[in-house]
Amino acid sequence: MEKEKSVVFNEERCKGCELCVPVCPVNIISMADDINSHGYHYAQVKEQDKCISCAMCATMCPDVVISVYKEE
Amino acid sequence: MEKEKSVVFNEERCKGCELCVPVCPVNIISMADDINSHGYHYAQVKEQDKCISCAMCATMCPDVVISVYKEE
Amino acid sequence: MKEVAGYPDALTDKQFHYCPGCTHGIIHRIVAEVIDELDIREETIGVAPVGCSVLAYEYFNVDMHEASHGRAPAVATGIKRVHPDKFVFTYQGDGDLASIGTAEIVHAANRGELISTIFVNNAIYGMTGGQMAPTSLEGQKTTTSPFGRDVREAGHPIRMSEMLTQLDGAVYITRVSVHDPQHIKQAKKAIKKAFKIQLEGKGFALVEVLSTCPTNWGMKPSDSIEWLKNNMMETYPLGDLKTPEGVE
Amino acid sequence: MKEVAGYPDALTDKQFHYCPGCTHGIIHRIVAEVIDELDIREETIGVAPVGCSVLAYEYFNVDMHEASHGRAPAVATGIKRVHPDKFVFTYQGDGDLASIGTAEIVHAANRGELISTIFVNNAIYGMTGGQMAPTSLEGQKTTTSPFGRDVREAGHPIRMSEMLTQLDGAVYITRVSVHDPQHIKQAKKAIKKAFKIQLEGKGFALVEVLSTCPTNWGMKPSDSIEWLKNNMMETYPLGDLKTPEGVE
Amino acid sequence: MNEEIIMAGFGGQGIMLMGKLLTYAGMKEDKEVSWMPSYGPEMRGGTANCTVIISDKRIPSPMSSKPDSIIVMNLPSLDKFLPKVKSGGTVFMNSSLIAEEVTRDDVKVIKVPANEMANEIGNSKIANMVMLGSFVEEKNIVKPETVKESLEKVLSARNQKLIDLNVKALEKGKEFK
Amino acid sequence: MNEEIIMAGFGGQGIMLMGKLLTYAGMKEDKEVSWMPSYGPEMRGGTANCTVIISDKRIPSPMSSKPDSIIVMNLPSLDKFLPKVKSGGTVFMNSSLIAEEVTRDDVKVIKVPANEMANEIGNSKIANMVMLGSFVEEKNIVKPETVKESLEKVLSARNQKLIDLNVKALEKGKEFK
Amino acid sequence: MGEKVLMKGNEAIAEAAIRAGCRYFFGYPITPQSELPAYLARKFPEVGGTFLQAESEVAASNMIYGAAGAGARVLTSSSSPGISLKAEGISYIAGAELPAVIINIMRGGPGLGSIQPSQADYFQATKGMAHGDFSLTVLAPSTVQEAVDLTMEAFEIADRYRNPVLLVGDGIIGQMMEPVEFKEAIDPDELPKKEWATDGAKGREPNVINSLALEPEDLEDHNMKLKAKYDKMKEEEVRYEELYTDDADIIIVAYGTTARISSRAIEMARKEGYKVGMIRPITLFPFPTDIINETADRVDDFLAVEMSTGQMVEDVRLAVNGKKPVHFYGRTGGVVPSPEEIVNKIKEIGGEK
Amino acid sequence: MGEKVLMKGNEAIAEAAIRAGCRYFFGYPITPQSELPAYLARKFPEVGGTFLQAESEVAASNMIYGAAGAGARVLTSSSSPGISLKAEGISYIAGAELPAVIINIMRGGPGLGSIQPSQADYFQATKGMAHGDFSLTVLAPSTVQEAVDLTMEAFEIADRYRNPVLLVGDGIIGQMMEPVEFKEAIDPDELPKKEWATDGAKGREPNVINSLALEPEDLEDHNMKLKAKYDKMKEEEVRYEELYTDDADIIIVAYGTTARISSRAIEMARKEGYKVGMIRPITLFPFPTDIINETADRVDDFLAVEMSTGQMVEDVRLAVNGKKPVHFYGRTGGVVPSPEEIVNKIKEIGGEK
Ligand SMILES: Cc1ncc(C[n+]2csc(CCOP(=O)(O)OP(=O)(O)O)c2C)c(N)n1
Ligand SMILES: Cc1ncc(C[n+]2csc(CCOP(=O)(O)OP(=O)(O)O)c2C)c(N)n1
Ligand code: SF4
Ligand code: SF4
Ligand code: SF4
Ligand code: SF4
Ligand code: SF4
Ligand code: SF4
Ligand SMILES: [Mg+2]
Ligand SMILES: [Mg+2]
Repeated sequence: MEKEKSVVFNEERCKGCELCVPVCPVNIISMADDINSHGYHYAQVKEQDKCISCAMCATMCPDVVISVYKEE
Repeated sequence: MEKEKSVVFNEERCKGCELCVPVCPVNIISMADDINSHGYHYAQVKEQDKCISCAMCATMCPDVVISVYKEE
Repeated sequence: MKEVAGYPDALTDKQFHYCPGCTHGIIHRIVAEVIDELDIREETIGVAPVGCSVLAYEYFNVDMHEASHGRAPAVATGIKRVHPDKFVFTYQGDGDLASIGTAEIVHAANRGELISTIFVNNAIYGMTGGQMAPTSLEGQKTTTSPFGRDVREAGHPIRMSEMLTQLDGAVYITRVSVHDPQHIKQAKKAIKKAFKIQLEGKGFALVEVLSTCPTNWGMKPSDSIEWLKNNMMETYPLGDLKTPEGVE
Repeated sequence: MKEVAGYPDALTDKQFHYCPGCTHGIIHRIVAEVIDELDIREETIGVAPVGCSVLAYEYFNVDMHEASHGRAPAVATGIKRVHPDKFVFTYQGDGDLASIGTAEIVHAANRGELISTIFVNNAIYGMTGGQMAPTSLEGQKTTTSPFGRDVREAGHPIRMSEMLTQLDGAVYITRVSVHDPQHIKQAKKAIKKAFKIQLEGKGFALVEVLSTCPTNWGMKPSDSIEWLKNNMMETYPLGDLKTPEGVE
Repeated sequence: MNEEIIMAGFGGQGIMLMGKLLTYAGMKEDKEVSWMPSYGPEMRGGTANCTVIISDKRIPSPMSSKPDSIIVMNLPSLDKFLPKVKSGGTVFMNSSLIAEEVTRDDVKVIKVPANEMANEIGNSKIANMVMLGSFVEEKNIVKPETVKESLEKVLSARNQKLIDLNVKALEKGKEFK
Repeated sequence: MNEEIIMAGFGGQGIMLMGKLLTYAGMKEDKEVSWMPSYGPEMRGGTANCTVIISDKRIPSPMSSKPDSIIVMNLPSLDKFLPKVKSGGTVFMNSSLIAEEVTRDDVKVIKVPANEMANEIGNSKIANMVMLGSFVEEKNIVKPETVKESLEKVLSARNQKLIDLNVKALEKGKEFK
Repeated sequence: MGEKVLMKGNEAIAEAAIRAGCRYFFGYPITPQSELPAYLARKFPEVGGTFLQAESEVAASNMIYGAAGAGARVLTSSSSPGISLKAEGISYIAGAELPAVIINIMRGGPGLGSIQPSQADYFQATKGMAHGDFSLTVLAPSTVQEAVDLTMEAFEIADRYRNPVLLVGDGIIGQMMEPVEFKEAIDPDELPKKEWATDGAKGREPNVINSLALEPEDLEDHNMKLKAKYDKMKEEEVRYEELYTDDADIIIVAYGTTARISSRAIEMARKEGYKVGMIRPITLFPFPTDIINETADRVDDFLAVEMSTGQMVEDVRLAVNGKKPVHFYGRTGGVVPSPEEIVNKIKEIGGEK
Repeated sequence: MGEKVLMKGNEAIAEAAIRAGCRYFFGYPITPQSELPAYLARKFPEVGGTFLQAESEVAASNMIYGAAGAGARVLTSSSSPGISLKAEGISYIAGAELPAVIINIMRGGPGLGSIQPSQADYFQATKGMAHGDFSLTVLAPSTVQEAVDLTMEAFEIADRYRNPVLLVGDGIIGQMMEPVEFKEAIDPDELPKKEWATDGAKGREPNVINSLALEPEDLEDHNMKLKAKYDKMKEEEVRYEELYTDDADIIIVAYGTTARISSRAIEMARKEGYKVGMIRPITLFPFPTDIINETADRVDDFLAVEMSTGQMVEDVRLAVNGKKPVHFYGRTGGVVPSPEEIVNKIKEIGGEK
């Protein structure tokens, strides 16, 4: 995969539950002001470079929204 | 009650299971050669005087056949 | 002369239909004696579901409710909730309580339903002609385990009483037997204790009584007594499994 | 870049219908991950009864059988007996497994049925709108216990897993939670162990997973996580309740 | 030919077996046959009975409201089934256990002291075969030979060793007709 | 008079309450009324809707296949219910969440920026009341006063303290007709 | 009659049960009837009632069996699959001749089906509920007000005949809100004592609640006694409503929700010149056979409208007995027929006007 | 066809199932069908079959649901109260369109009733077995030989239509011994593979066994698909036997045991000059409606004979559709009618001769 980002959120699947937010050790997940087509404020990471690819967020997410990638 | 006998068998209720026989400490219970109207060889005590009114037989009998009496 | 053993008031004078030597009759009698001793005959409602003891309503001289197979604890719950001041007991076989009626007994026990259960475990379905029960012993031959109970296919004999001890609402669970006069006396004591627990509002109580089925075990009554002693008591050890503090 | 967390093969790409923050989704994902890791997707038959996870057949990318409410263990038994070489699991809620399906889970466990059960305990009936479950906590308010669960009327919260440990056929019974990433990883490990026990033919295994129901608990997802941690774990302590010798 | 027989007695008197044996023999002789037990082990104890029909034609019902014969092994059975016997029919009764006399005069009565005969042969359990022997001899519906040949099929594996004894009892029964 | 209204939106937008309030007001004014929700909490998430009918005559069916009005709070609801509206009917739409234009020209469209207005009043949860205020004003089926008086009956005990806020929102809605 | 209140059908039924003097409810959750138990759970404490959530429908069914035997007015409610699980218990209740009230808020089937409105449990309700010869009294309200009135009556009928009474509705009746007024409440303590009930054999012979009869002749006698009861119901309990039957050429037979929708269709069809009337069975058992049979002498056609693939239509055919054609229009699986569809069917039957 | 053997009905059915390639049995004990499971428990080991005594009828019903979904030929058997408990599961099996064979050796009801012969589960079998729009194929043998043949066919029909098949008998059919011959045994391994079954999604899309449809329209489509299947059965699977229908004035309609007894009654009545014939339904669903309706043009009267208070008679009435009077004679509660009683009824209908 040639992803630039190390953490990718599938916005349309996100239900805005915010469970991913507190588990991020570097505190980079926030909720968007916009809503997706289901009416949810979705989660997002703006500072991708801070992500340490720990996958805590993906582990916690109940809706399989998040993919996490790591340098090999 | 003015019973003469100290142990009374209701012959018609007896099913001839013989469970009372071995529990009698003085070994006085035997099975009749005759059958009752249900076709069972019923239990009987011939030597009433040997009965010690311990009620073991009555305790064991599954068909509430036996009444036991004791001098007061 | 004083009567030292006789016919309890809490039994009608109808002759039992049980097979010769079947210990259902003993259990009936001691339940009736306890009812007499506690003087609750006119306060008692008995619930008997289907099983060899289906005709219990003809024998117990108390108000009786014939339940469907396995559901006596539910029926008894309905009755007890309507008459919380009355005494309610169920009289259930092992097929009834340990198989089809599993959910009902578990939940009555868990709710701490104020009822008392006499659980007659004869390791077989008596009434229907000798099928395997969940309580049948390993290797036991029955019409539906003709080559002996294979625990890999049918599981091990289920110890319901042990299982029920895990439930908070069950306060007294004990296992007794009726294979000789001494044990019959103990069994009666246990039943009395269980009944008192209900009368004192303490919770759900169950007395498991090991019992014989000469007919379907294919044995003479005396051999059944031996078989119970030598085989059943190993899988189902006697004794109190759970007791409330301060009872008796 | 290597994917370190992504979308399991054993899930279809259909979006879950679960409420925001409902941990059913987490449990689905880790079950799917274990299936992937054991490489049994094409050997697996899943059984989901009625409950919020009724649509599990749309999510798990394996053969699925929709069971009636409470009867998944019976359905799974039917399947497993036909395909003893396939992997069969059930995914059941607490209303399903601990209430209506009590008899079926007890007897599947007792038979040592070679199936694995994921038991999602959220202390409530999620799907039907928040009624009391037998697992609801003391004092918990639900639509059918509007003044809080009164243990004198409704009994104490039932600990099914503890009860099932009493059965010989149940070889692995454990309780886990999914309230944070660490526990989720442990939960996944437990599920893997349970699945392996089936694959190795050892017996029946059950993993109870404490789960949330933000909607019917009437809480935000994050508060539900806290409530689980602070209240449920006390009544339902985590840890292995029964393990077979020599597994892992 | 259409013969309907009801056999009855205490549980344990081998009523069912006696019926099966006769039915089997009928089948062996290429007749239409049926055997119908009173059933219901849901209730223990008491009496047992079965109905055997042997006919040249398709058998409409395996039950008989007016049997041609009854074989009764005890008193309750006589009381129960005597009123049903067809006028002109036959009553085979076990006189070892039934002291009473038959109250109808439009039926033929054959008294067989079956228990005594069985004890004589040495096994009280085969009173049923004594009765059946009498029936077969009297009624001539199936050949005694066929009945004997059928024993092997009808007795359980465990009881195969008793074939000879059974044959003896059947023979004994012949004396009563 | 027979007015059939479908109200629809996301779960959580207070659709059911809005419907009940209107129905209650109708009843208070001695009209025949019915309220029918889309039901099925067996399935979580997604959208919610209800049908309100207010009439002078006995109401045959509480469902409406051709509503006179719809009140739609989000895009999926507009998409779903727009085709059903009677020709000449009215569409009340929450323009805060629906940017799209209505594609039919045989219906009257009233756009209410309900979320914005609600936020303005200070509580995003009362967008529903803004919509209802607009509906009541435009349609004139029940008196605005009756709607306000009904609030007390329809709001749960917990929400009684919010009556004033709700009244404000209803007032606000009047501006959009 | 009190003040008018706006209530959901499910809640209104629950309130009606309380007013009928019912103080015992045993049930198991299922959509779309959940508001009914929830209401009782909230309200029973005020009147000293007992609400118990059973472990299953099977258990609930047997709990009401016990409570009814103990002499109480008792209620259970469920929806289609749950009713199927209650079947064995209901057979026992009927067999033991106990009064009890059962609610079925029907949903689409078979199997899990859906939770949407349905009338596809008609056969189950009126004929084959379970094994053996027995019938329930079956009531089918079409408005919330009627649901309330019939619920109160259900308890009376149950006591009068010592027979379980089934009230059937669907998600529309259960979920909709309509204004209702309640009759005065009955005090359960003032109901006549049930002499046959199990409440302890104090100074009397023991009472036995039972459905077993070992002797076939005894059981047949019992069956004939039950049948006599059902025959009496056929004489005395048939309830129905007529609409425009005087001048109708076509008679719609429909109950519950479909009757309401049909009444709209009738208005529409009449505007187009079709003389359509309706007979609305209120009791499904006993079924209004006689009135339908009599009406058959006057009209040209019958049309049964149901939310099923055709169940009640058989009872209509049995009633009409070949006198006139009986047509059928049904939607099923949770689909509710629209008045327009019914009008189309009427046109198909009545020809162009 | 092999050698003639003398067998009990229950055991013969079990043997027939084995020969039909059935290798899975899940059931729960109940009289009077116990010899059936007992036979399988003894014989299955020889053919590698699986016999499992379930914890209850509810569980048994769901085990066959699972096994049928997994692609197996599977059997369960019970008697009346047990069938009531299986109702919910049967609705699921029908809803999920799975083949399975169910035996009901009926006994007297309602409730616990008795264990004596009965036909009082007719309504349950043919109409209201459980919630929702569905039908079972229902077969009713009247001899042990026919029980054997129909059992083998039951598995074929079940597979052909993907529908549960119910075979009904009573204690007489189950308990009696008659000579039977068996058809050649089918090797289950040579049966066509069921592509829809759950056996692991190896190299294919996952299979799903299901009866849920969230959208009413989808569920309605599914219901219509089921209905089309039932309609096809009505075209292709109706089975019945005629006896003296050519010259009959009175036609008895009876199935199973009562048909046998009726055939004796017919012989007796004919001797007295009453021209009586019989139509014996072999399939109760689909019911032989057409032949009865046609016959109604030629004869004067119909007489339904049942061991119930009158259930099948409704289907006879529906078939006759008012053309001729339909009479009923029934015994119930375990009482078996005698030929003499039926003759009396015939005389009552036919008048003095
Ligand atoms: C629903 C239902 N299933 C099955 C039966 C048949 N049946 C009657 S009693 C019984 C079990 C009897 O065994 P148990 O409970 O152990 O009592 P026992 O006769 O051994 O005392 C069964 C299976 C029934 N009456 N009802
Ligand atoms: C026989 C039957 N009874 C009741 C229902 C209704 N019902 C569906 S799911 C459910 C319980 C859901 O609770 P749980 O099993 O805890 O699962 P959750 O939704 O909480 O995950 C109930 C009662 C049903 N579908 N079938
Ligand atoms: S992978 Fe770790 S660091 Fe990156 S966003 Fe997720 S939780 Fe934060
Ligand atoms: S946990 Fe998942 S669903 Fe929840 S907010 Fe984060 S990304 Fe969205
Ligand atoms: S009372 Fe005791 S001594 Fe007397 S007969 Fe009985 S057992 Fe024997
Ligand atoms: S124990 Fe009772 S029934 Fe048995 S032989 Fe003795 S007296 Fe008779
Ligand atoms: S069958 Fe067994 S349990 Fe039943 S009465 Fe006979 S001996 Fe007792
Ligand atoms: S209702 Fe509860 S369990 Fe069900 S999806 Fe929503 S949060 Fe999850
Ligand atoms: Mg037993
Ligand atoms: Mg739950």
